[in-house]
Amino acid sequence: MIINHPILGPRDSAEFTYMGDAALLDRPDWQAKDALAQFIDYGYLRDNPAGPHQELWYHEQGDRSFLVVTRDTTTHEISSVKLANDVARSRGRST
Amino acid sequence: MATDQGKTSNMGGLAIMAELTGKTIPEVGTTIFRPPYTPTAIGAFAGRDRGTDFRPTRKTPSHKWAEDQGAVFVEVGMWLRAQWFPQAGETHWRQSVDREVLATRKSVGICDVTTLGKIDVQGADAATFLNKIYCNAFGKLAIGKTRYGLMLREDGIAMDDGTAARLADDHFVVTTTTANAVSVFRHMEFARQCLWPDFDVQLISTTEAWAQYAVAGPNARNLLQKIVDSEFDLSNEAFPFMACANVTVCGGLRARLFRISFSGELAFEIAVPTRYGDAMIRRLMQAGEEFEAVAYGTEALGVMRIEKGHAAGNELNGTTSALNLGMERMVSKKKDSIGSTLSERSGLNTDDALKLIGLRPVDVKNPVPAGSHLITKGDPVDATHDQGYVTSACYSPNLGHSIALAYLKSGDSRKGEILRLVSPLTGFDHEVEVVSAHFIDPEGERLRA
Amino acid sequence: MRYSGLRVIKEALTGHKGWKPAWRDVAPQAQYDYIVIGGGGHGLATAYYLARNHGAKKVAVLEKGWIGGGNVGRNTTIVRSNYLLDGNEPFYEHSLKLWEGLEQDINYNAMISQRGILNLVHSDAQRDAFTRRGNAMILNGADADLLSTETIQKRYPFLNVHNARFPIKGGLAQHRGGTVRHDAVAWGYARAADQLGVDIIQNCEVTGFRIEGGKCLGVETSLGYIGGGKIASCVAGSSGRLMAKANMRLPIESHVLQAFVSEGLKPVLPGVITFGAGHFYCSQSDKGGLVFGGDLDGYNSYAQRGNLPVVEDVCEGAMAIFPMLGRVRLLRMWGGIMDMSMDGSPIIDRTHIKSLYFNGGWCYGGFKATPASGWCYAHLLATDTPHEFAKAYRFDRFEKGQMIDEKGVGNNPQLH
Amino acid sequence: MHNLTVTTALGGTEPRIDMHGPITLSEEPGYALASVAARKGGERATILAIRRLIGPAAPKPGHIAGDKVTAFWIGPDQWMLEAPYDSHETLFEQAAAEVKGKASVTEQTGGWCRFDLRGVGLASVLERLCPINMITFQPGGVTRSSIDHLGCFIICRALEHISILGPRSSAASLHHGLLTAMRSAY
Repeated sequence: MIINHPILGPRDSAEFTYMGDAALLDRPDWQAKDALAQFIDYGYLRDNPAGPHQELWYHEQGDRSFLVVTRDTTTHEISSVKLANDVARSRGRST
Repeated sequence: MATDQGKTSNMGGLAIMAELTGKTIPEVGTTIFRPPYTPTAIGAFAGRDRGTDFRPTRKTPSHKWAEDQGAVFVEVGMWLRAQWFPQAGETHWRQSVDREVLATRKSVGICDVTTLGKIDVQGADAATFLNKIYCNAFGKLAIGKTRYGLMLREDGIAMDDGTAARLADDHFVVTTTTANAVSVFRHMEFARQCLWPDFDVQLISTTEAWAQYAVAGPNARNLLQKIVDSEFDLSNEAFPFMACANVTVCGGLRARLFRISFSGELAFEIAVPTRYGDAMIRRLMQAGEEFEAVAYGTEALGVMRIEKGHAAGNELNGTTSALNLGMERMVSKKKDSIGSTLSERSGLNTDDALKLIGLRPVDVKNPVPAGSHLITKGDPVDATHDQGYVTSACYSPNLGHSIALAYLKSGDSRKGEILRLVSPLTGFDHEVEVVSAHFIDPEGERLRA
Repeated sequence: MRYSGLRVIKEALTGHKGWKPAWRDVAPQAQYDYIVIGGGGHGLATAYYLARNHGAKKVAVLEKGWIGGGNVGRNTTIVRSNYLLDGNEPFYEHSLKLWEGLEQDINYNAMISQRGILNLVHSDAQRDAFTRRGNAMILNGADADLLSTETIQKRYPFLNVHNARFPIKGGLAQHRGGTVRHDAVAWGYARAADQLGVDIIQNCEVTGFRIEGGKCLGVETSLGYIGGGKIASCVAGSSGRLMAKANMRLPIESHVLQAFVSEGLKPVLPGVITFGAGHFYCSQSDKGGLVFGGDLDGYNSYAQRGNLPVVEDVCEGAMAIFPMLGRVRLLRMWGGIMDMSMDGSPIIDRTHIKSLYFNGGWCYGGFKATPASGWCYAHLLATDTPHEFAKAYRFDRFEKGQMIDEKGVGNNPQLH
Repeated sequence: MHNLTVTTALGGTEPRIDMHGPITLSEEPGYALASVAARKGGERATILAIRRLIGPAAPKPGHIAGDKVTAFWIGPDQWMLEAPYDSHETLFEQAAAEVKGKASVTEQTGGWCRFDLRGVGLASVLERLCPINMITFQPGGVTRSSIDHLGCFIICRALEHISILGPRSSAASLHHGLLTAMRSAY
């Protein structure tokens, strides 16, 4: 697979480490009333779709960016690649 | 698919299918294609990464020096580390290790700890960030101080431990275990980029940038005073236990000094730029001659940390929590940190949870081998009655018998109990006593000396 | 028809005209007591033990494709019970015992070969961990044997013991482990279940569940609606896809694992060898091909094919430990989809939907579990209580914090 | 001044040089390195500081710039500075003084070993080592990739001069890999 890095262009997937479902960006609020239930859901339940999947890839042998890659799990075709940092900000992650 | 994995029989099969279905062979089509197209030698895929070049080897800057000393090396991940340093007349590894341990506890020993992971954490939010990464508090750590930190995975299980030294308000140096250096860095980058993208924090690995040596034993200060330039005061008042500082050594070389101890002795770790690592170990050994300083390897390091009751990789085995380690009070409830919420789940906090304890043999001639299981006296020896297992074991030359660290159900309330230690795999079955994991200097007087 | 030596001779003398299909080709009935979704090894074993152990009469197995076409035909055929943790070891040991008696039980030659499995040790720390594991195995009634380097060298003279990047310093052996002919397991269970009246319906894809008032009444299929008293999902590799039709999210990700087979060789490898430090394991099939594999590709996938970096990695591992393999030619590689669970251990449990049951999350350990999985799942379906050996395989272990994490890597399915 | 002896990454006191076919492989210990990572809000100031340090503008991703002191891009808002060791042993201090708290600076000299490949036909060597497109890899180009399982920076200083920076502890493995590729290519 080739991942089209938003900064560096097409790179061999062998340079990356897969880090799981991009839902891992949405870490729950520890002070929420149902924080424990939310963390269990966050930690363990996955959509696991057969089709487009948003997932995290870490460019470990490259620029150390985390990327949010949208990839079809039935064909391995990649339709979108973004910097995870930008995606996290756009989802309103702060402290 | 038979012996040819369909490479030749496929066509015949397709022809039969065509006949049976009344179609032509092209109409039937072919099966899903599986590579390689033509049989290909495994060696062609493996390429040049074969034999001892299968994976890279990592060597510390003191490697050549250790070879000169006749060190026996051990693989720790990709690293080669000196395991012990046999001296003339020593025919069994235990003789070398016992000597290294005794000499260190009696006077001073030097050990290469370069392989520990080092991560430079800088930025205005560096302390806030470490508060998220470690389960214990880091916000108020004073500049010039070092603190032990326990890192949990998000599922509440212990991930790694190490120290974080605060060199400035916005600058920490974090150490990780040798084995987890890469995964901890990855984990911290995930936290920085994905969880807290607005924190002002920058990370860079400096594992290889510094050669680091532990100098441990009652004469550690005396030895280092000959190395560290005289304007730096190493006295207990000026540089107490858990202090850290930028210093210079040998007449002006920049260095970092940490007063931390894995052995339980009065100990320091001194770090110099890697290119001076070889020169530094030689200089340390030279300065130590008057104290009969020894070089010690990973085996003696292990013996001393077991004697002191420090957890290491065998205890942080990926299934143990802060509670199992006896560190549950370190998990701060006053702040959010990775793993703190899920560590509260009931199954991780049962009354009979495994607790880290020490073991000593009832008959001091017996070993207490790692991998053995614990059974309550009188109970049948089977899985239902399994009470725990030994994680780390060694012969303690200071106590004159074997000792071990083990996880035991409700272990903290069973001190003094005599248990059966069994290893049917190796034909071992003896009695052991449950004791504190701190075999030597439980009050920590030596390391504060 | 019972298979026997006598039968083979008789058929040989009479032109092989008396053989019957191993199982009936039937159209689905309108209603069953039990519907097992998935005609793989686990599904067929479940149906067989439902009929055999619990006297179930109206049982259907619905298979989307054909029997033997899924993971049961794509694995590397290894059976063993060398697990460490309490939740796992009794289950896998039960499975190994069932393997030992399977051929007599189902009257089918599954070519069960207890040629032994050896996990290589490369360091003292690893030996300690394997000692703990071996002891846990023995305490659970399994067999384990710690081998010295010398013994290993004598038994496997072709191993690269001393000149390797990771020299071999011993190994943990389970002599009762070995290999089983995987397709024969599917065919044998299908035939045995069929003989007890189970309907095996191929080319029948489940397209939805009929759920009313929190209770599952039956399944929509490519062959129409089929009603069932109890509906049992058993579709390893497709669990996520199937259970999504019941709006369930699972503690599972689907990943691809590649496997490889070489050209046929004369016997060179007596047993199964695993080389953990190099992510490689290997055995030799009865046909002579070396069957081997390594790590997961490491990303979610439903495509039954992997990528080249892992191929290289596995071949490097092969040569690191068996330098002689360099000139052996690789014939084929393929990928299978693994239900990777969040702690690396399986789930056999009821769901929150009444009458809907779940069996999955076998990671890459599903084949060896086949008999016990069927045995325990059938028990759960018939009695509504978990089987003693599978009582840890519950959905709620994650919320309770009772993970069964053999590798100690946490909720990272790609690392299990 | 201290009188501690320096050892190179390969463990010698003199850098090692190997020649094979048209290619020369040399160990290059004579460079100091420092990483510079912009702090939040300090991105612009960091770019300007780097320009003051190296002369030309701070390089964009995939590039190196500068003459005596050079900088190459290593990640978003991060650069590595390099300069001759003899004149810039404490390059990190110089950089820290220049960025004035707007960036985090870390000494990296000991973290990396550097090997330089010189000669005609380097592409044949590199294509055996890593997935770089040697047609588009031109002077001034930098990429980070994996060589024999080691994360390395590959810097094209000129068509006939390429530097490879790898983890110092694995210098011997990297050196062996480079030499093997040279022998394989020529």
